[in-house]
Amino acid sequence: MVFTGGGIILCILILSCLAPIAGDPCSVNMDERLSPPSFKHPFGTDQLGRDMLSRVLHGGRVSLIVAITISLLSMVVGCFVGAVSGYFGGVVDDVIGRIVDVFMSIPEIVLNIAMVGVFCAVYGVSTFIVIFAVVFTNWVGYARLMRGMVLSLKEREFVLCAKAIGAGEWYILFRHIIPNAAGPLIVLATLNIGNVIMTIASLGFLGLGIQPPIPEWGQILNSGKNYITTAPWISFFPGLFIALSVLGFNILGEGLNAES
Amino acid sequence: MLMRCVNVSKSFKVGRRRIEVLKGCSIAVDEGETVVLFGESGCGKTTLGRVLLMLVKPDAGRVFFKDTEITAPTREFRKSVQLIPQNPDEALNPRWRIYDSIAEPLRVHGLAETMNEEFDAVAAIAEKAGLKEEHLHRKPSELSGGELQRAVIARALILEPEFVVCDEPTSMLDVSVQAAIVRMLMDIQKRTGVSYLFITHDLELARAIADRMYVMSGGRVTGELRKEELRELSRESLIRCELPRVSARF
Amino acid sequence: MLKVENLVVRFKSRVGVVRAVDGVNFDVVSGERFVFVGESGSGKTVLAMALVRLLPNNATVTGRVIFDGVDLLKLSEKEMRKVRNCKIAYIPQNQASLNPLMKVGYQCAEPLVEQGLERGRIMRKVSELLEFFGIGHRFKDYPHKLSGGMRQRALLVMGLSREPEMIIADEPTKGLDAVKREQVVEAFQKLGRRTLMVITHDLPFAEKVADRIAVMYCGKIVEISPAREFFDCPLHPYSKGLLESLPERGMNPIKGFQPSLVNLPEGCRFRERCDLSTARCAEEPPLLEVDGSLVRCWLYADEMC
Amino acid sequence: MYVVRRAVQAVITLLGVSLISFSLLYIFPGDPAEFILSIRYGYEPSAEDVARLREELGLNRPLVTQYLDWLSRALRGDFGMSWTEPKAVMPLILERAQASAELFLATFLISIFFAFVLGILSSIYRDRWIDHLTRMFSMLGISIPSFWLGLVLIWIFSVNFHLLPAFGCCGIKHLVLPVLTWSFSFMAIKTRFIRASVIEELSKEYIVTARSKGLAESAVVLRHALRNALIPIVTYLSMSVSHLIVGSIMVEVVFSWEGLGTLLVKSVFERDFPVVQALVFLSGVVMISVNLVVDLLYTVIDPRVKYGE
Repeated sequence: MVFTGGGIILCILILSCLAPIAGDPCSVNMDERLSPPSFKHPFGTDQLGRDMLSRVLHGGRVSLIVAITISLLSMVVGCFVGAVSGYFGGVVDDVIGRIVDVFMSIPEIVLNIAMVGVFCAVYGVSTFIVIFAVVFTNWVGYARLMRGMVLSLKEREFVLCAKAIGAGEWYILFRHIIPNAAGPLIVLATLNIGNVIMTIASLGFLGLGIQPPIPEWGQILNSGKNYITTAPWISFFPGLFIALSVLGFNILGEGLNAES
Repeated sequence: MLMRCVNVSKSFKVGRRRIEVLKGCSIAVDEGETVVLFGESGCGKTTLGRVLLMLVKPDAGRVFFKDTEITAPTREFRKSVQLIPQNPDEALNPRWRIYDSIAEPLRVHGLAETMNEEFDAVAAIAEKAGLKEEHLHRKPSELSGGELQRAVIARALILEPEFVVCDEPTSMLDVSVQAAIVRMLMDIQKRTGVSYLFITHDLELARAIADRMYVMSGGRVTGELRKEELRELSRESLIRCELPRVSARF
Repeated sequence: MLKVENLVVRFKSRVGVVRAVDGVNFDVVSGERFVFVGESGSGKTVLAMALVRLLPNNATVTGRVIFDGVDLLKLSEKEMRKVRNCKIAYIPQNQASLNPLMKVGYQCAEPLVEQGLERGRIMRKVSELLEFFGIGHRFKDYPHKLSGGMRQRALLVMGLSREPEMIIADEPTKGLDAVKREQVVEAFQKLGRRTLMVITHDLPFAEKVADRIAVMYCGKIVEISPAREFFDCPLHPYSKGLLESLPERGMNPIKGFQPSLVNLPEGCRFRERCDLSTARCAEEPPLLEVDGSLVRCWLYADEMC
Repeated sequence: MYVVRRAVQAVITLLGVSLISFSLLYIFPGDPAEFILSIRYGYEPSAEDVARLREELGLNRPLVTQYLDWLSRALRGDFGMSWTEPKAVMPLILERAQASAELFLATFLISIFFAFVLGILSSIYRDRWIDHLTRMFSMLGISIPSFWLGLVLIWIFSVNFHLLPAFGCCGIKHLVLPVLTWSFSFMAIKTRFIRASVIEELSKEYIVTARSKGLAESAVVLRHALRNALIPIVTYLSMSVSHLIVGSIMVEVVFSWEGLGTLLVKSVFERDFPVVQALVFLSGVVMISVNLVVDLLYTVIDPRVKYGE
């Protein structure tokens, strides 16, 4: 399973790296608008005559880079908060616990939509806002996992032994506890990247994600929605790529989970 | 007296209730002695052991090590007292090689200057604990319970402590392994003069190794028996909960 | 009553095929208390579960397990369920073996419900049995409120309630301290003359319960002796070593480590740890009969000639 | 006691949610009054107008007073007036709620039913063809974006075969495609979780006990394993209300279903922020109450909960 999932992701990564070969995703050619897949345009063209292959591959770059950035940022924030909360316990844990509860109680995408909407109304549209909004809700999963791991790990006898030896709190946290939480963390991160790709695409599809002219899968799908009767290929290919990359990360995550 | 505690009390919060685990316990261990702390499960003997090591802070009462009161554990104190916990599967970091786990105390206290020095120290103590060199390079999951407990003991003894709390170190092990481990602990005691506080619920084992024995029940130390007195007790009266009555004389 | 012939249990694992039980032969006579003694890794629990066919799917069992003239290994799953329900009660290791969401009394009654008995009779019978073992007041409690000793007794009631022809109890004293162990011993002594097979690592417990003792080492039976003889004068060097490592018998350890099941020594499996081993031990010793006992050791071969 | 403690926690969480919903509108830089007017008029408002509106909305008061005022009104279901339509926010939401509820209920019931059936079958026949099939199916379900699946289904059933209506609301025929789309992904996640939970329980020791009693495998799975597995499953289902809400937004947008999801997206685009604020707050309220009810249910289902941790 690890190989299947990794293989799918690798293929999409390579294809995305090769995107420039497929040409400029933004060059408009009104003579060839809405032309079906052909030898010249394997994925067809959109309503402005732009080559869909190039747009989809460039979209892959954007989606993957943004998703990985978001996932890493969330991981850093979430792990720190979760580890501190679990290890030191007491009032700190209570406060953080309530904050996590609050975030768990608002469906992520609702808050994402609202935040992107409000911030864009003030600052105008930017990719940075999308990243910020998604990280704002996404760190919670990492924090919960980390807190749970730390809570169970710190009761283990090897931590007690380390204390008996005279090791310090931060030493124990960084040398004993966090490395032992790494396995589940990697699994979560893999699955999370898949989820984030989906979230970004969803936002894009609603018109609230990364904005044109930067090509992004969800946003391309959205623009193809109105041509579903005449040019279904515009929506078909970006959707296929979203599904494939999310599938890749899910299979990889499940495989890693089974291994550990 | 090497180690002693006076009137130690401790309660834990479990859910909303507070449970008094220790209700004013006093025990003492002399140099080179093996003192057994005997009691049923749940009587507070593990907690008392941890209080002596200052791994659990008592609510009331005082702990003395070599006649100085210990309020906050110093590095010196941590070097001189050690713990051998109950479950060998849990006592070693599963991601570390056995070698690293045994060397950890040296590293924490910065006692080995060079890699060679460290290796020599680890190899020496591992040999005393009955481990072969091949064991050192494996992970805990690849060793049996008895081998793991030897590694745990090696780690506890590498700093040459003066006082070790053995918290049921053999209760998870088979009898033949138990015999080997206990023999080894006794041999090391003969050579180094370390003192043990040996926590157990097995009376036969207690009888076999104790210089002195404290009996605990319901968070209190209910009696103290000398070696000779222990021998005289019949096996039946030992098992039949008659100990508290026997020890009521004290 | 129960006759086991050449029973072999293999597990497929990452390191290769492990023979957890390797050619075991024994029989249990009706009304007897037969106790298997062995340390962890000797294959005794696997053996017990193999008899009632409760092992997971990655185990393959060969040989014959003849109970009342029927080979249990050849029965269909449905017939085997009937055997488990009415004839052989397997009592698993304690602690986590009770369903946490079901009241103790109901769990004990479940096999009877399966037998299709009438409700009032079931209730009477189960409460009588619980009463008999001193936990009658726990009928309506959930398992987490019971102590380890009580749970073990509840499991015993569960086994007894269906009035089986034979009981197989797996490690009944595991994880219990001295006092609770004593309660379990009492419970077993109350059983009367039922056919009983007990698996344990606890020698003092075995001494109190057993009529006959079988010692297992690394998947093989090394000795089968009447209990009194075994504790007075064990035959196999491993049995001797095991008894001598008890605290009350001098606590002299057996040298060396138990070999891993993946690469066992050729011939006698105890050879490398044995003080009395000779060149002959490189060959697998047969199970020899000596004064009503069976022992797998070359030391006794000469006496026969 | 457990009940009281849990209820207090829920109230604290609710306060947190209200704080976030409130800040959405009031903590960003700039003047809300100016913002409202510029939306309303479409051009730069005059200073007097802004001042008048500030007075009217109470924006001159300290932030804490404003928050408490907003909260007390929100708890009574009063979220103020919409900025774009001459209506109060609450009726606007209620108008749409029924359409969403229809879709929601149909999907929830269908997918839970199939998720249980498939999850249990898959755990009983582990590593057999039905398990492989179920796992493959659920893996696809969680990976395929529902909005894309919706478009594909529209293309197949509406554009090519003209079997079913693609857009619009109400009536069984209109329900088919959205429910199908939405159930597919929702069911997939649940099936995986149910399968995993039952398998986890099947590996526990008390299952050996149950088998040793001579129970049939179906009794072992249903009476023993499933009953214990229900505890994590019910928790998961209560948490997954958020999955449902997410799905509802995407599916409603694809099929132009006049429900709350489309309302949220429309309001964001029209910058009708009181509506957005109300929807965020209400979705939080729904989640908190569902979780609270489920946690309280545990005191009935799970005998261990009552007696502390």
